[in-house]
Amino acid sequence: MIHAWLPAVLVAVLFGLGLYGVLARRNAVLVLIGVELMIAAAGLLLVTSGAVHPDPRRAGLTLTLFLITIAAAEIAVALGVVIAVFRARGDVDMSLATGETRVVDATDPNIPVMSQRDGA
Amino acid sequence: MNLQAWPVQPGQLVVLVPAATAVLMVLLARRSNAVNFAIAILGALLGLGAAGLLAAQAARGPLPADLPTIGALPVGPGIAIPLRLHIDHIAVLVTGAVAIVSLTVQAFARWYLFHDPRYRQFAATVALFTAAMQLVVVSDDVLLTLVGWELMGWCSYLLIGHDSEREKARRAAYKAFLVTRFADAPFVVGIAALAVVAQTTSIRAIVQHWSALSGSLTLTAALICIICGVAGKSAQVPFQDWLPDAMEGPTPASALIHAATMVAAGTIVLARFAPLLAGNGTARLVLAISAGLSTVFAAALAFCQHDLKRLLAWSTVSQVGLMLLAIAALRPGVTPDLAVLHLLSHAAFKALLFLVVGWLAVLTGSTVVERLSGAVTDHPRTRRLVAAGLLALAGVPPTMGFVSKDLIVDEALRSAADRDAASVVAALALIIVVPLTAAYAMRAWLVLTHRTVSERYQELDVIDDSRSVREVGLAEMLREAEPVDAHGHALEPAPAPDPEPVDDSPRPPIPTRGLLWVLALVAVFGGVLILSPWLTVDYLHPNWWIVASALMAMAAAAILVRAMALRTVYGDAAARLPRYVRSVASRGLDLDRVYVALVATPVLALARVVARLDGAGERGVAALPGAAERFGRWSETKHRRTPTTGLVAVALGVLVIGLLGVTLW
Amino acid sequence: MKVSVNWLTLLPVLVPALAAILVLLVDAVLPRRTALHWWFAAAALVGGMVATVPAARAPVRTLCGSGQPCLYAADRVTAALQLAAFACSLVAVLLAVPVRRASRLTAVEASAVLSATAGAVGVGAARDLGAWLVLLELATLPLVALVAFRARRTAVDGALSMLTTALTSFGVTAVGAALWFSATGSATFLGDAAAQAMLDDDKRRGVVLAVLLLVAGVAFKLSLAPFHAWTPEAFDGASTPIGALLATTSKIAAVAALVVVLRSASAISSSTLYVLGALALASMTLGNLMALREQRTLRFLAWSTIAQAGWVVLPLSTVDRPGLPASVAYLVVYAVATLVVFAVVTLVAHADGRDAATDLSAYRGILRTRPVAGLALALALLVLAGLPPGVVGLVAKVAAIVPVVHQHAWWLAIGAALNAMLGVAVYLRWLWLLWQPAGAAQRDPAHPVHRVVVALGLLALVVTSVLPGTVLAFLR
Amino acid sequence: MVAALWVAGVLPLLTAAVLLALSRLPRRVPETAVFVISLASAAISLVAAVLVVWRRPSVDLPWVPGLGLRWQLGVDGISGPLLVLAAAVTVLAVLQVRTEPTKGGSPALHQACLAAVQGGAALTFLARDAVLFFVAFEIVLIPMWVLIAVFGDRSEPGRAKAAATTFVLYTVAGSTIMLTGIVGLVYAGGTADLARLSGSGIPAGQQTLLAAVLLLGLAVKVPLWPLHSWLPAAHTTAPTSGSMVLAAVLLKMGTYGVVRLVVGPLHEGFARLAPIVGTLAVIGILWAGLICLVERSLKRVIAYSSVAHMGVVMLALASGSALGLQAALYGNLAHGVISALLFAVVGGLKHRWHGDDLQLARPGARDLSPRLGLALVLGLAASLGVPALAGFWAEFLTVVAAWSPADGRSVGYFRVLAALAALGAVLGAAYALRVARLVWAGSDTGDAREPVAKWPDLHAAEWVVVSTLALAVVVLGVWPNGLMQLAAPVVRDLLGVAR
Repeated sequence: MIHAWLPAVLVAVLFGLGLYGVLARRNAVLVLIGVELMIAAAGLLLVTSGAVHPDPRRAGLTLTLFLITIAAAEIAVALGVVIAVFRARGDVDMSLATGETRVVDATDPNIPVMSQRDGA
Repeated sequence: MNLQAWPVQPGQLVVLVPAATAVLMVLLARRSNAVNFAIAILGALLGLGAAGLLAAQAARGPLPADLPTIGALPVGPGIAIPLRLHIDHIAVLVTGAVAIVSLTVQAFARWYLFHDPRYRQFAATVALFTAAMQLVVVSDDVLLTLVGWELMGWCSYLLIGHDSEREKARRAAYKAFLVTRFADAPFVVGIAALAVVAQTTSIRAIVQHWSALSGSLTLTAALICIICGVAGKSAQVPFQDWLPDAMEGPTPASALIHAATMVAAGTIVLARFAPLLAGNGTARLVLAISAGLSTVFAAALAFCQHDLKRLLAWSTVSQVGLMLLAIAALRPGVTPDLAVLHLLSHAAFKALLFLVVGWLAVLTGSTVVERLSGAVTDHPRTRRLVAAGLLALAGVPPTMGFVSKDLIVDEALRSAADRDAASVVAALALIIVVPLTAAYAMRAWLVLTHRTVSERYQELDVIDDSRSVREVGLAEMLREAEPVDAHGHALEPAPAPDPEPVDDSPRPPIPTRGLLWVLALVAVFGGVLILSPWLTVDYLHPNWWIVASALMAMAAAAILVRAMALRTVYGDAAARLPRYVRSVASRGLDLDRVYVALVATPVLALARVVARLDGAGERGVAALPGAAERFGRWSETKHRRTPTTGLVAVALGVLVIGLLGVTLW
Repeated sequence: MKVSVNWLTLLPVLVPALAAILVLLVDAVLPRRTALHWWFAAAALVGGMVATVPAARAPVRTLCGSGQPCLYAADRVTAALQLAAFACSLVAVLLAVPVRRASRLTAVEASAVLSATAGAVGVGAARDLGAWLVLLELATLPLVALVAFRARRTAVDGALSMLTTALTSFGVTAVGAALWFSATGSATFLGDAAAQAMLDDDKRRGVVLAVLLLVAGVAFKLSLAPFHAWTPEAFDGASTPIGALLATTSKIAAVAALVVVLRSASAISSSTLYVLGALALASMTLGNLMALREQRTLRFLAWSTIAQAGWVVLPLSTVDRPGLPASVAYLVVYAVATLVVFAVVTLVAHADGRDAATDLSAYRGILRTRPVAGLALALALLVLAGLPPGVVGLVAKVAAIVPVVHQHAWWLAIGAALNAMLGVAVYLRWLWLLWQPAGAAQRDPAHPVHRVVVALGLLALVVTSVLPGTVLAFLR
Repeated sequence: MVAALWVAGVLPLLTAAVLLALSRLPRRVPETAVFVISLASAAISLVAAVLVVWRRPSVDLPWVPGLGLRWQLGVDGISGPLLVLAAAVTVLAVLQVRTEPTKGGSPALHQACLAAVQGGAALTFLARDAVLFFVAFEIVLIPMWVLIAVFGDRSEPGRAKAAATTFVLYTVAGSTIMLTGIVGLVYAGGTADLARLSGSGIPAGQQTLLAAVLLLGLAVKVPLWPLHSWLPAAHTTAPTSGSMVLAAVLLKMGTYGVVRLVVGPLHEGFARLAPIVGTLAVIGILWAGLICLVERSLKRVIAYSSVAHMGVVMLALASGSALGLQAALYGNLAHGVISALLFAVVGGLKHRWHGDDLQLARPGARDLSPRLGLALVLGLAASLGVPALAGFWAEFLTVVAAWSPADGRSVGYFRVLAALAALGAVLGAAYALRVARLVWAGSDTGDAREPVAKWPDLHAAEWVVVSTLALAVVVLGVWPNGLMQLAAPVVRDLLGVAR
């Protein structure tokens, strides 16, 4: 892989960015974007390797397509879940523990109390 | 009667019969005392019969030397445990003595413990005790010896603790067992060491094997270990202190323990190992020092005892010391028959003395000097028995005590002349102890036969009455008063002289007294045994100088004691000694406290420390679930249940795994 | 390039997949027939099981290119996993039948279950990187949806947690797959590509890293520590039948995927695989310790799952040959026992209300109030703890330890032994409650389907405990 | 005869299952029926055990082919007596349950647990397959746990459960470690057959490792100091029948395992570890003996005395000679009978006293209930090694064996151990007599005794239990040859092959 160092660096940077995004973001949608970055890194690596390993079945490219498809399906499910979450609790903050609700304004009586457990 | 053809030989019977008696009594324990007594006495008689058969067998010809018991233990290569019996002439004599003493004790106990609710247990224990002692006597296997040895320890525990309502009895029993058991630890190690090298537990084989290695250090150590155990059982220095305390047991038990069984067992065991001892000066020296110290020390203490039963106890220590000295002074090639002879004589007179003192104690209610003072005078039936016993104890010719003791002294001095260290020690001790023995025997006699002070005052009263004039008032004269004589004494026809006072004080039934008389006769005339071919004793060449000087010393001691006893309240010569000396001596020089301070307290302290450590360990183990739970709780706080923490963990995991994988490779 | 296709061989994957579509179609035609969908799903799963039978008898393969190795291969071990996946899904479906829910979602749920099963069944047989990835995700994503469908507050929280972890793991898996491809030059798990690459110093690290990233990705599904954090949330959130699915079918899929990777990577030295051992120990320890204090039933089960996953992976940490079957054996036993526990929980939850089932103390005295369910629960817990009378659990633990000891990995063995102790402590906690005197609460009769499932589960546990060979037959 | 084998091993387990099912029935099953069933089962399996020991049938069936796990059952001179002991003690324990009203659960459950324990123990002793041995080894745990936790002493809430759980956890940890050892042993030896394992020449280094792992695991069950701390709590809280079974059956399994798995197959490895084992054993003897001198709870004293006695057994094993092995086997069995007797008696006392604190002054048992007193004092005497009772032979032979250890062991060191063990016997006497002094003779100091209400003396079933055990103690003490002859060929095989 003598000629592939540049893509390799790019892959590492992308993966790192994705991981960072996953870790640093509290909004679920942004986390999803982080995951997409990681998958993109994988795709890039596949494409690069596909170019390096000539293969009658074009495995690298095929796999990249696979990845993109899966990613799309994932995002579909994920957005569905995120919407469900938003419906259920009004935000998609990932730093809230199970059953916990963000306190927007402590003096607002309309907002449910913190740490309210879901009964079921 | 062809004894050889019997399926069970008399040699086995002497052990089996008492053991079976004990078992029967335990099984029938719910039956009445009378039934129990019948079994006990029958068993004891049968036991005596078995011993008699043995003697008959021995008299007729060669003994069946080697008898099986439960068969050899199949414990594999390297060591043989044949578990066989060996009967020699010593065994024949001692089994007889044990059987007689046991019979007497059983008979006496029925009278002595007539109202005791635990009589049945007592009788059963005595039977078991007898069996154990007989086993030690006839055993040819260290393991069997140990069986009898430990069993006696256990029975002594039961007997001493018979009156277990009393804290003192409980303590005495506990102490007796523990002290002897403590001494048994080296004993066990010692016989193990001997048996391991000889690759067998047969005593004769062991002796044979080790005789070739007489100088070996292992042998010396093993013998010293055995001596240690013997010192424990026989209450020799430094283990002597349990024995006087053991007087908490009923008197028949004391008679059994002291006379023919437990304390004498040490002599038998050492006699078995005598060939090894004879060749080993170091071990003999240790034995001589222990026994010599014991015999002198105990005799001195015996003199000071306030309680006559304890006097007898200390005298036992002293007398057993004598027997052991006889073994310590053995020269190679000489049999230990002298020690056995003294064992026999001691068995007779000590059993007699204990039982008679027990009898007197029943009459007077106690065994302290104050109560017993003059008891023999009051109860003349006991007079001759006491006299026979004490004479034999003191070793006055021609009693058996004299014969055996004098021969020991003779032998020891002869050996000492050869500059044998152990014999020198033994001889020194013997020289001191002979007059001391006479002294305490004399003291006991004087106390017992003392005419008590009250009797003297009574006599004085009679004399005074004749002179005193009674005041008679007028009023009395006017009333219908009794006619009086000129002195004012009642004018009565002289009262008919009192009928000869009938001694209706309690006394053992006639057969029992008969047995006591048998013991007394043996104590007095048993000396003739030296003529028997069964004992190889050199009695033909006594050193008359020694005999004479010993007698002189004894006489001097007796006279001194008589002088001391003059004008004392209870006829007690020891009263002349300073009070604190007597009180300390009565407490056995307070060695008990030393034991407690040196052994019991540290061990208990250690035990507490260990218990605390163990408790901490157990609590630690028990706390582990709690700790795990705490960890779980702590860890729960780290699991914030948020998706983010989960992701952080995932990321960390990926990184760590990646690093590990790449580096580990 | 011509690829031969034997559709019969592919049936185990095709049946549930097609059934998943069919359910949706049927729903479109006959809407709101809740029970029908579930029964249909059950029938499809039974059909899938039947289709698996040939593979269980003899190894089958298909999708073979000319001169190329086959891309679909199932041997006895794979078939066992497939059968187990079907069975677990079937039980989960049966458990779900009586549960009341929004009827509009039933078809989707049934479809999701079927597709997740299809993924779980397929992933073990896939030898091709792409198919492997697709099927793995197929086994995962429907489950996330299923958790979310309950639409309660805890459920969506659990779903969110699971979703983000799943996605991240997928990212990691994707990168791992890419690395695998770039290092070995092969897009399949076949042949000796990995072994070849190991010979090359340059590629060796790539291969090792690829395998480890793949493992890490799958470890999420197995909920091995430290990829476990979603598990309690998801279990607590999901409805109990779905929880059963998460705890069993999903795990089976993960192990199947792992087996595929590790088989092809057997050239990797054992020391690298010890990473798996470390993961196993960490999971066991963490799971057990956390379960020790957990009071909520479903979270307890989640932690128990985490701990058990450690045991599942333990034999895999050796490159020893019996490692794979032992792991599968343990997994199967675990799945049976866990299903029984979930069945009992579902039974209680359905009869007495979910609140009555989600606290451990609710099971006080169940041995008296519901003897059959109580006995089943007790036996299942004992199997999980690995103590007789749950002999089969014990035998499975033996099987799991055997390869470890054969590798002389004593530290692993001792660690596992200590964890066996911890595990016993965990399950005894619950077991203890079963003996306690019960509260006076009114007990409603359980649904007949639940009762039948529980009774069958008890029967299965008893039979397998008496004859553990029946479950562990493929160990040879 | 093969049927007898199955009856001895499996019938109790089936009985346990039936009783368990009965206890779950909605209608209460009459207590007498439960009793009759369990007694019949125990008695039948006892008869079967005797038959098995007499005729020596054997069975070999595959069970889990994947693991090579087989139903390989049979007995020899070592396991036979233990098998009979387990069955006999269970019969007595079943009787014992009848005398003490069951608290905490149904009698059916109680009896089921006893039966299951017996079944597990019987299988342990019958197993000729190392892995089957392990499986059987584990069977007893849960029933014992239930016995202690459910039927245990309720005086302190939570204590019974804690003790039971500690017991199970300790034992599970030990046995799982043992499992790793067994697996390693089977792998190294190439066979799981216990009889053939001892002939498989495993290299010395590996032997040491395997022996260490196995001993570590088995030491918990034996128990060997310092892994004994589960024992006192378990014994103290267990019901009387549980204590009896625990002492007479469960503890035997540990030493049996050591003999079977370590002493036989790993001769050289064991020789290398013997000094450590011996040291721990002797520390255990002294340690437990010291604790017994100050311990307040009577049941705990008896429990600790078990630790001391097992220390003696382990020391004998460590010596490695045929004599040592015989002594250990005999001691093992003797301890089983003696401690069962003591626990039966002490359980009765505790029941009558409503507690077992030794510090409280109490009138002597010998007067109040003579039979109980006799049994107690007999048990204590046997425990301290009075001759003609079961405990004596092992104690003395152990000292002899330790004095002359087998080849490969440091003679000097073992002699020190032997001497210390002899000293330990003194401690044994001290604590046994301490108990005798306080309990048997009575600890009240008042000479003028208040008339105390008599306790009920031993009656009916209780008396049968106690007198049977007492008889066994005496018979074992008077006639040790029988058992030793039974074991002798096996001992020679175990040691001879490896030599």
